[in-house]
Amino acid sequence: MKKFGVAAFEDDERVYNETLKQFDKQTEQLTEQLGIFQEKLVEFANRHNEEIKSNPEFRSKFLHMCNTIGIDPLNLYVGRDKHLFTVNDFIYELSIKIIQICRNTKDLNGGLISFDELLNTYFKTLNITEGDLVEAIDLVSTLDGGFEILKIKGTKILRSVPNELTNDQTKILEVCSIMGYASVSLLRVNLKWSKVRCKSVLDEMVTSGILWIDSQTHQKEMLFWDPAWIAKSLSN
Amino acid sequence: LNKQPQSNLIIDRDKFSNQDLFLDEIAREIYDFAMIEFKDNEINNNVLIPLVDFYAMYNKAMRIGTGLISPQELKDACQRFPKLGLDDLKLIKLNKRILCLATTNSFDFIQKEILKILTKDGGLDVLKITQTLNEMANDTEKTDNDETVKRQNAAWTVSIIGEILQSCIDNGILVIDEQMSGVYYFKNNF
Amino acid sequence: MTVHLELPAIYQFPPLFTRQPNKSIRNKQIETWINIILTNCEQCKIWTITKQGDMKIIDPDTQQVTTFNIFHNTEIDRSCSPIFINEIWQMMQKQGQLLNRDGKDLKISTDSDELQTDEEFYILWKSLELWANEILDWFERTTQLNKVVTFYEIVSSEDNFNESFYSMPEPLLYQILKILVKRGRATMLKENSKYVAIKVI
Amino acid sequence: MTVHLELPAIYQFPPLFTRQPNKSIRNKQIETWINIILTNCEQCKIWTITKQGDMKIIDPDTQQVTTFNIFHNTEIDRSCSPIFINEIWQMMQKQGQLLNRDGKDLKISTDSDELQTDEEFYILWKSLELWANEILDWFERTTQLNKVVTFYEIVSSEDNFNESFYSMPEPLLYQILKILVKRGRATMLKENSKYVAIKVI
Repeated sequence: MKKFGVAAFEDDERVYNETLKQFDKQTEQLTEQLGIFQEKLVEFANRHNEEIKSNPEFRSKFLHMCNTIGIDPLNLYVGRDKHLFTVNDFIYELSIKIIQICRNTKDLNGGLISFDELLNTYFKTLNITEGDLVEAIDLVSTLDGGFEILKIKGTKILRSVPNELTNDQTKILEVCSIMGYASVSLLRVNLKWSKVRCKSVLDEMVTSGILWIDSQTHQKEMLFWDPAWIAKSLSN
Repeated sequence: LNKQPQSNLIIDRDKFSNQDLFLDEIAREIYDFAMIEFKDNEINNNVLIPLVDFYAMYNKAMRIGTGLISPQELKDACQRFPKLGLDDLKLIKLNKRILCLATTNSFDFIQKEILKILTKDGGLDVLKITQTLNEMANDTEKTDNDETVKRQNAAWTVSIIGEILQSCIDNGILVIDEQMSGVYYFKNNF
Repeated sequence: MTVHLELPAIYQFPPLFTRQPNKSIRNKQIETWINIILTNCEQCKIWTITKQGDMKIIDPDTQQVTTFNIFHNTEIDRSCSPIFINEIWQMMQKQGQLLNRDGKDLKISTDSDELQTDEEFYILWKSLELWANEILDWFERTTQLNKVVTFYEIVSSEDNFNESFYSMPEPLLYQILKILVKRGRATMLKENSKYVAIKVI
Repeated sequence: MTVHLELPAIYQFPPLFTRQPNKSIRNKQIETWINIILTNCEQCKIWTITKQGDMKIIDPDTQQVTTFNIFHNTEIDRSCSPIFINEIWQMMQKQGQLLNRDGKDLKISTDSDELQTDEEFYILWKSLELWANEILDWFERTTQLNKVVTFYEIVSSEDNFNESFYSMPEPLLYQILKILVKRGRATMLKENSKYVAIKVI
């Protein structure tokens, strides 16, 4: 557990523990109060949208307070037309959120995340459209950080790592988009590839963290799963 | 990263009638922010961060309430550094694909550090290399007498180290051992 | 599966049960497993888990006990291997989320295949320190300072039904209370050479 | 590993087995591989290698045969991918260090499936031209000019035990002798519609 200002109390462990305990207790109560407070603030922001907008000083303080107490700024937008600052703040905020999501999930999906997952898992309550995502990602891509939208069988995927997919890798993801997984025999039948080619591309995708292996099938053949399946299974 | 921004570093878009002046001002703010943010938690004050990550970091830490800036504004502002005499930071493109905010010699510096690590210990993956670099950074970290509470380390990220490793492969300094368990880096012996 | 477990979508993802060869994926995979275990144990107030992953779930209405193995998903017919399970235990122990019954370090060997089936761990969805604080707080809140209170009272008295530590196994409680003793806040009392009560000052 | 192979230190370097992405490094890497293969084949007088890299090593004392795959280092548990192995074959063929059994160009395609396990190549640690010269030299040195000499005699006669081409497979010899025919220095003789002997003039 994280320590709070340890040094000040180091000599007197008892005082420290006292404080810590007190702190935990307060934290618990505060969390509850904070929840209510957050709700009220969002309500307030929505109701007094125009007033907040028109007073820069107040707006600045207000938004800082929201940030400090952990209100997701995206919650402050009732819609694209109602915003607390410039017309574009909403889309900038969305861009930032997308960057953060991609960084947090990179080890799980190798830097590939489907629009489905973004919309259904992360932005479910926020009323964000595919168009919003495209707009935000276009903005992010001006920063030349390797962000790009791919299309796999008509589904949009956001790639947030600079390694471009090879044609073979893309074809495998297409196969995965149907079953959730690919395997050497599936690829041989569907793509008419040689065994060697199937195996080497699949292995390569495991190495780069794009596919997960499943060795417990009844066919005794290794399956290679696309983690995008997880979000997909939720929406089905 | 939810540090309280310093009051002299907040630039309110509304106070500027002119986009040009606004960009100059945020260029200074960005510069100060980056230098302060990385001052004593990167080895020898080296900064090297993808502009994408910096965009999220800067907006989150500094611009809440004063209007977020757009990616284009960030890029434009950074391009003004030379003009404004802000010479320690510049934009560089790593591997012709990742735009980064960097101090002048940071790239060479990290490359040298990585090479040192791999000369001593061949066959490490990017996680291990990043971890080793960050441990080294912590060891050399100055401990101010007044400031006994250590700051949260804005350490090297795996993604930036990965990019530098990629560049070391492109220029032939390093070679790889690619296994299902990951990619392991070695000093070139061929 | 019992009605009480709320498992995340990734629990139906077959590769979750195969030890991933890619190291960064595997780190994420282990982290996911730990989250699943802690969340479920906390929600269902499950204090112990066997080395194989068996958890006893008690239906709050009928008091019926169901045994559920977290590492075996019958729906998709996938299980974690003992070697992989050990890797998860090791990480949890390192992070202070798992405790041996005697409070000693686990001897988890990846070689030994003969898992002793009766071996059980305590699952700490809160750290020992945090538990100690909560219990200390209870002593103060309920004005039990300077009184001898039995372990049984603390975790089993109906008065404490709504306390977070209600139903905690006594040996685990003992490990937590030792922290208060160490802090100089408490002394423990023996009966038949076994600690059974505590006095917090 | 057999006692007869003297492998260089770089054979224990794991990246040797991964196809390097950097092209100039990869060229050096392939060069390293070719050196390893040629040196070992020459030292152990190994004339053929399978498409997978299997070489048969015959113990000179016991005549026992060991199969060794040059592309798989069991000590460090590393192997070359078939795609990379093909790249090595292609380079060797281009440099005249590898010959198909029928003397035709190899059809090495990364996409061709079902590697025929019996597919074997001749390894030419000396070029065909050089071999042709050495054999011509032998004809002159041993005053065998204008005599009919069987292929068998050339490569299997005990008199030739110390010649560099001793134990060379006859089909490979045939490919070499064709050069002498082409130069107008020899004619070949058939038996049962198969060439079996040569007369050098």
